Amino acid sequence: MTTAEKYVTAAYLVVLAVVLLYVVIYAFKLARLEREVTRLAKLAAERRASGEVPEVEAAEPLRTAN
Amino acid sequence: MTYFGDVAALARKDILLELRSRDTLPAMLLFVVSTLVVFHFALPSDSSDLAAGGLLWVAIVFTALLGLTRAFAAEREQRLLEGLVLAPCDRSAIWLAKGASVMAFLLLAEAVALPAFALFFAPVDATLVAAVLLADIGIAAVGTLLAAMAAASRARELLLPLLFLPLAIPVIVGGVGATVAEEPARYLGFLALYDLLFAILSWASFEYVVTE
Amino acid sequence: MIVARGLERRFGSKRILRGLDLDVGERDFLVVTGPNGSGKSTLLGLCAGLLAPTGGTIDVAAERDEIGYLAHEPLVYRELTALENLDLYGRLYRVPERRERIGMLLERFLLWEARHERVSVFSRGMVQRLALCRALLHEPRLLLLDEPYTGLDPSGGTLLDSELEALRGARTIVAATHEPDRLGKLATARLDLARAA
Amino acid sequence: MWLRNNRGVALASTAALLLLGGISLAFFWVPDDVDQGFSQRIFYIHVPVALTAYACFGWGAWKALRLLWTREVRYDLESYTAVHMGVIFGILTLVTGSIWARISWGVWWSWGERQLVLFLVLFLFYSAYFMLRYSTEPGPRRERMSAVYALFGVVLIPVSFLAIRLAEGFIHPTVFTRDGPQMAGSMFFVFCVCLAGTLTLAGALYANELLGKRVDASLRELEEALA
Repeated sequence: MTTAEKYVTAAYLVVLAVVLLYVVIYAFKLARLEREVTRLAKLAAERRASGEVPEVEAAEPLRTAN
Repeated sequence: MTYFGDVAALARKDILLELRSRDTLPAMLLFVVSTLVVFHFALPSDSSDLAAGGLLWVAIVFTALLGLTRAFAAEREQRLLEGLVLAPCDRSAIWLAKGASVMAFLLLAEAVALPAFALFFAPVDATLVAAVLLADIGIAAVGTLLAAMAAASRARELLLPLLFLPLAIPVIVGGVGATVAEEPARYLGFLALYDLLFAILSWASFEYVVTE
Repeated sequence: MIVARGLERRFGSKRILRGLDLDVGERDFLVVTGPNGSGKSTLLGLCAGLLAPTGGTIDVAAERDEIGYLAHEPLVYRELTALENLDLYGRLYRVPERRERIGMLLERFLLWEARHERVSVFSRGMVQRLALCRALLHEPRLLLLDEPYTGLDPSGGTLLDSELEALRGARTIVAATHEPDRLGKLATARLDLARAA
Repeated sequence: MWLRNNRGVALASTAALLLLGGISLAFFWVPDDVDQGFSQRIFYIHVPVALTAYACFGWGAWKALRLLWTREVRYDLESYTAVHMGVIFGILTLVTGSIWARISWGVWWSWGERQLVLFLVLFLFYSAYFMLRYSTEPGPRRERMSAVYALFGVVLIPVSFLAIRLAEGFIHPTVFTRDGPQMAGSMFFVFCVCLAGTLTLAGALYANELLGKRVDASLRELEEALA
């Protein structure tokens, strides 16, 4: 491999690396979201067990949703 | 003409406040002269007048920044901006008045800085004065809008330079170009273009920054 | 005058108002009560147009120059005199016969003697009286008062009592207070945010 | 219908196909550039990435404009996400551009390279955008200030570009230009494939990131409803 070839390959690899880095960061984020969903699901289950039906405001549109 | 009546009333208030408290303008004057003196020691003795011309622009931009961080000081302390926003006048009048007072302070600072520059470093010609005037318009227009943004944030004084400096780079380019280039006309034209674009943009968007 | 449906306002993740329905008719006198943090000031800010709702709707049938807002802060410049402050706002609100109107208000609120003094040397009660002048300056159709008795001495309080008595029935007034006794006798409607929440 | 519900999947797979194809073509098919030889092949990643970054900033500004127009809150998140993607692609532009400068001129940084300098300015500008967001309370005021700042960005791009061109007049003359002979047809084709690839990649990342941010916000709502 010539020097030029090395550098060109490196440039393409950098792009790949950044995309992969993004995937890693996103994986962490997903893990966090998963933990929160589990926690909230547990909370909802406890509520139901204690007989208190949570007032889920289905009609209320989420501020960020489409 | 009520629009300009509002602007005049608001600008008069800013000048009056400065005359009473005297905390922005003296600071700007002292700062700009100190900066020039610091530059004398920062420049190696064999460096050209051109380098000094570049540093003059650095001094102007940072002095403007000093004035801009104080621009909404009176309004910020007691959420007075809300009082002005509630008034039935066009919100852009608040921007125009504040920009005019910022520019007035900046002009006064430069009225000291340019003779000092001529004394310490290199002669000042008409082109440089024209470039400074044009740059002031752009700096005051953009800076006032950003100062209003920074005043609404938690970081305040810290945030304004970060918001402002990337937008000031074209002003520096135009100013330094007009100072050192052989043909300054196109740099002056560029400064005028910058003023026009960003003044319109800031004028139109100020309302969104101060209201919800 | 004011119609709100499902009004909600949050600050960051903190929800201050939630699902509030409100109807304030022309010339009503609404007294809003509730503990600190229950959203009294937020509601007034929403009525004044300073804040935007983050949910629901609010319609206020008054232009900006028809609203007088006595905020938690006095909204006057400390380094200007009483006269200069009112003159500035008088110009911005395009008050007809500005000087006469300002003079009258300053006299009524016992500030005429101090008109050439800077607000920074005023006592708390004087500042509040000046803030009242500011809010009443343009004879607003809708008057929003946030804790109007704060800082007022007994004589200032009496002044405000008689002023409100006079305006009652002629203007729409929304007043927020955490001590409802004083305003209670004037009220034509009440809203308790502690219960509404 | 399937496409609408799985926009992210569709975008991601298209991006993968286009990029794989484009990169293979760039390495093994396209002929060497007459002047720059093999090293010119970096062009097929550097320039599409840069153009994609502009597209993201433009998209963010468009969403910002929509926010100011309609006051619809969802545009705030969309604008923010687009700028976020723009910054990622901007950093990639800086890195690949720096590598190109190293191959061509033996230095990692050249002030004579307009696009590189412009991206440095934009990087500073959009970093300040993030600072603005982080130091302001979430709410309508922040949404509007961010939108105004994002709009300033798209005006700053051409103005800065012009400024950088003008600055070359006095900072130092342009020695190197890449405006060589006209691109051959095959080169242009590969360039287009790569550009389509990076654009769809940005679209896929944008869709994903937006989805994540929305789920995050919805979870917070849910938490509040349950608490």
